[in-house]
Amino acid sequence: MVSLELRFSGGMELLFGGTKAVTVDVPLKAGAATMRDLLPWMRDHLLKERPELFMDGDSVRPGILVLINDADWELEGDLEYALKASDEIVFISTLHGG
Amino acid sequence: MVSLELRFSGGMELLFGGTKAVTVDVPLKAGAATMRDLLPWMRDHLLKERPELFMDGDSVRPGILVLINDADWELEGDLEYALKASDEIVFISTLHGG
Amino acid sequence: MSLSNEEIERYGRQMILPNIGRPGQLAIKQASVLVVGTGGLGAPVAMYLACAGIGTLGLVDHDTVAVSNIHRQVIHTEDSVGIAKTTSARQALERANSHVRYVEHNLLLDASNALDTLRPYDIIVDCTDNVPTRYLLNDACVMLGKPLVSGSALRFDGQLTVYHYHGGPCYRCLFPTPPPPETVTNCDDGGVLGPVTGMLGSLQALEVLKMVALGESAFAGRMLLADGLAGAFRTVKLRGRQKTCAVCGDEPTIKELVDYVQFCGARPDDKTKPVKM
Amino acid sequence: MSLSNEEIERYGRQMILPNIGRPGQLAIKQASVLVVGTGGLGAPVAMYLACAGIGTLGLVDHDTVAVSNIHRQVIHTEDSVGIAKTTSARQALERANSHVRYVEHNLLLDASNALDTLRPYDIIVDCTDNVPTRYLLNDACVMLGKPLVSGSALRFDGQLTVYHYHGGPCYRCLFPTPPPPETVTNCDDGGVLGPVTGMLGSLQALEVLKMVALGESAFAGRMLLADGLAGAFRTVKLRGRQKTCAVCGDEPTIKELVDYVQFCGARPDDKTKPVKM
Ligand SMILES: [Zn+2]
Ligand SMILES: [Zn+2]
Repeated sequence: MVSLELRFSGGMELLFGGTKAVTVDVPLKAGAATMRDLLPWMRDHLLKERPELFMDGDSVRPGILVLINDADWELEGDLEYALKASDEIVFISTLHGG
Repeated sequence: MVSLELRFSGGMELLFGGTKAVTVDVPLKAGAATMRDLLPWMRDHLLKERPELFMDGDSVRPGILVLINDADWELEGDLEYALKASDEIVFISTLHGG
Repeated sequence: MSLSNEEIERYGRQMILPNIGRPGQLAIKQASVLVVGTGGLGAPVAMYLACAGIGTLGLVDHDTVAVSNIHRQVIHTEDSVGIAKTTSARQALERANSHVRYVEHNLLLDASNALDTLRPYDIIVDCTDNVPTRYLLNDACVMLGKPLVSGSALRFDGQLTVYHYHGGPCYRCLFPTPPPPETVTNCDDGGVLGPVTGMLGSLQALEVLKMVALGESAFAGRMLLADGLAGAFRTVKLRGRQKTCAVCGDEPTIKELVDYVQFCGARPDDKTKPVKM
Repeated sequence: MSLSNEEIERYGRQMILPNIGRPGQLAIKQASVLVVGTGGLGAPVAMYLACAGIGTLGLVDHDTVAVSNIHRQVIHTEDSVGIAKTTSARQALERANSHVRYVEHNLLLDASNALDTLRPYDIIVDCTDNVPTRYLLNDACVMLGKPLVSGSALRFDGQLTVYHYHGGPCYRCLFPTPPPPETVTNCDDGGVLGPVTGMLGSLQALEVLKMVALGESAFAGRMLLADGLAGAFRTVKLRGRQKTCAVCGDEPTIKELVDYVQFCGARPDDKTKPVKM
């Protein structure tokens, strides 16, 4: 089990039943499991609708910014980032309006 | 020694030589020393000018808001708050302009 | 009260927000809001509230437009230099939205006129530039039972909170004693960038709309501290209402408005002084 | 270039800021900035930059003012409904500050005209409302070596960053592939509150002034995420410039502007559609 804080904003929360923040115990091994494992788990257990608007292949779909502890996940190894207890992971749909 | 992160804003930084943030090892005992001890130490060791614009009696002068770890220090016991390692303490001069 | 087709078209892009909708827009139309100060903060507050369709918008100022105001007080124009700020603001707002009822209060608020001026309004927005008027507005709002949406700005910095709302503290709960006058800097002396007042004023207008349409604010008992130079924002939790507060406490000692100039040792008159360069 | 006494009086309250001063004001006067989109974000950006004394302010829009714009696009007035937004904006700006040189670009930006339109300006401000134009502006800014101050807003939320500045990433470094069109919501369809665009636009103007006067921005390689409903602000660190980026990378594959409508599978035309209530 690894306990994570997941946050959704910019419209992403609409795919997760309106949830903006949730603390979850994910049945994955801390230090071993990675973002590559988390995404399909989220899709299967938390996502409420339209999985194609969340994932594309084994990553998030284009236009979603992922933050791990307030940094762009690209800086942390993106899919290969090994999850630690209490990590805060944010999924943001980028906005284009003005 | 207790290591603290001190921050100054809203003009308070002008009293501290322009410093907006500083991490300092204060020669006070963590868990025993309080804000009542910290203020005069700051006045004597960090303040660059005009101590009367920082302290009034044994507390800060009116118009300064003190935050301990992002909460109003009044919620934490103000002068009686016992300092812990890595506490972040913010001194803000309130603004009145518009 | 209802909404005309023209109003539905005009306000449609805010009415399609699920938490606004038609009920929210009707609440906005029924609301009356007093903007105290039509300067750097008051300009965006008044513009965004008027454009959003607030029913009655009061404007308080005692000053006239100076050319040195326009860099940040973007509601005023070159043509209005020398005329009353309330009149200049009202003319600009009427060009943008003629559906709103505007009320000019061209006066210097003091203990003799504040309660009567504030009484007809649901929400008071503090966009002033001096300490005595901030205490005056606070005490008058507590006495009248109204929330006070307070913004302030100086140099690159801004602060925002909502006083006396949903059990949160009032200004005196936080600051029972006024600051020494020599520690107080106004925008004319310390300087300020227009976009900093623009950001803070926009946020004040946003809180007013949320209070009117949703019955809530994110800043009752919380304060936003914005550092525009560093691009850093911090929201902090404030103390609750203080039982010992002289005006909103359990046994208030201040039951009528006092002499705020004497109380603060400072004058509320923020007249423009020449700049020393 | 120098400053007249009238300019010193007008801009005095920003010139007394120690990090602006006379050199900063001169830099502002010498700067030329292009605001792309004169809607919810462009309105405050243009107002605050004009009032601060930017030397040359270009305004791009292809649209005309609709009554449904005014709730958030506070630069436009009832009288200007039906006329070109660039003209409406220019008229409002001239009332506020006649010292600025304004240039109207009443056109829909595309691959054929973007480079020529952007070339004369130092800084480009993205206040647009659609994905194809955001990629177009990004690629044109990279090709011309100009920074892009990007803001966006929807519902209660806003995002801000500065692309292609001081070694930071460009839009394509972050988003090499455009989002599926069905995931993109514009303000006409999703709604937005005026003060949210006001806050974001003010912050865009602030970054432009800092870039011009101080040569720096707090948002190169950092992004502000603002949640206006919760009153929550978060500033996050972004990846650096990507060596593999198709436009700003070490071996760019995009060396001239492409067909952005086809690339994004979406149209840049954000014409107002009827609201479904
Ligand atoms: Zn109180
Ligand atoms: Zn790039």
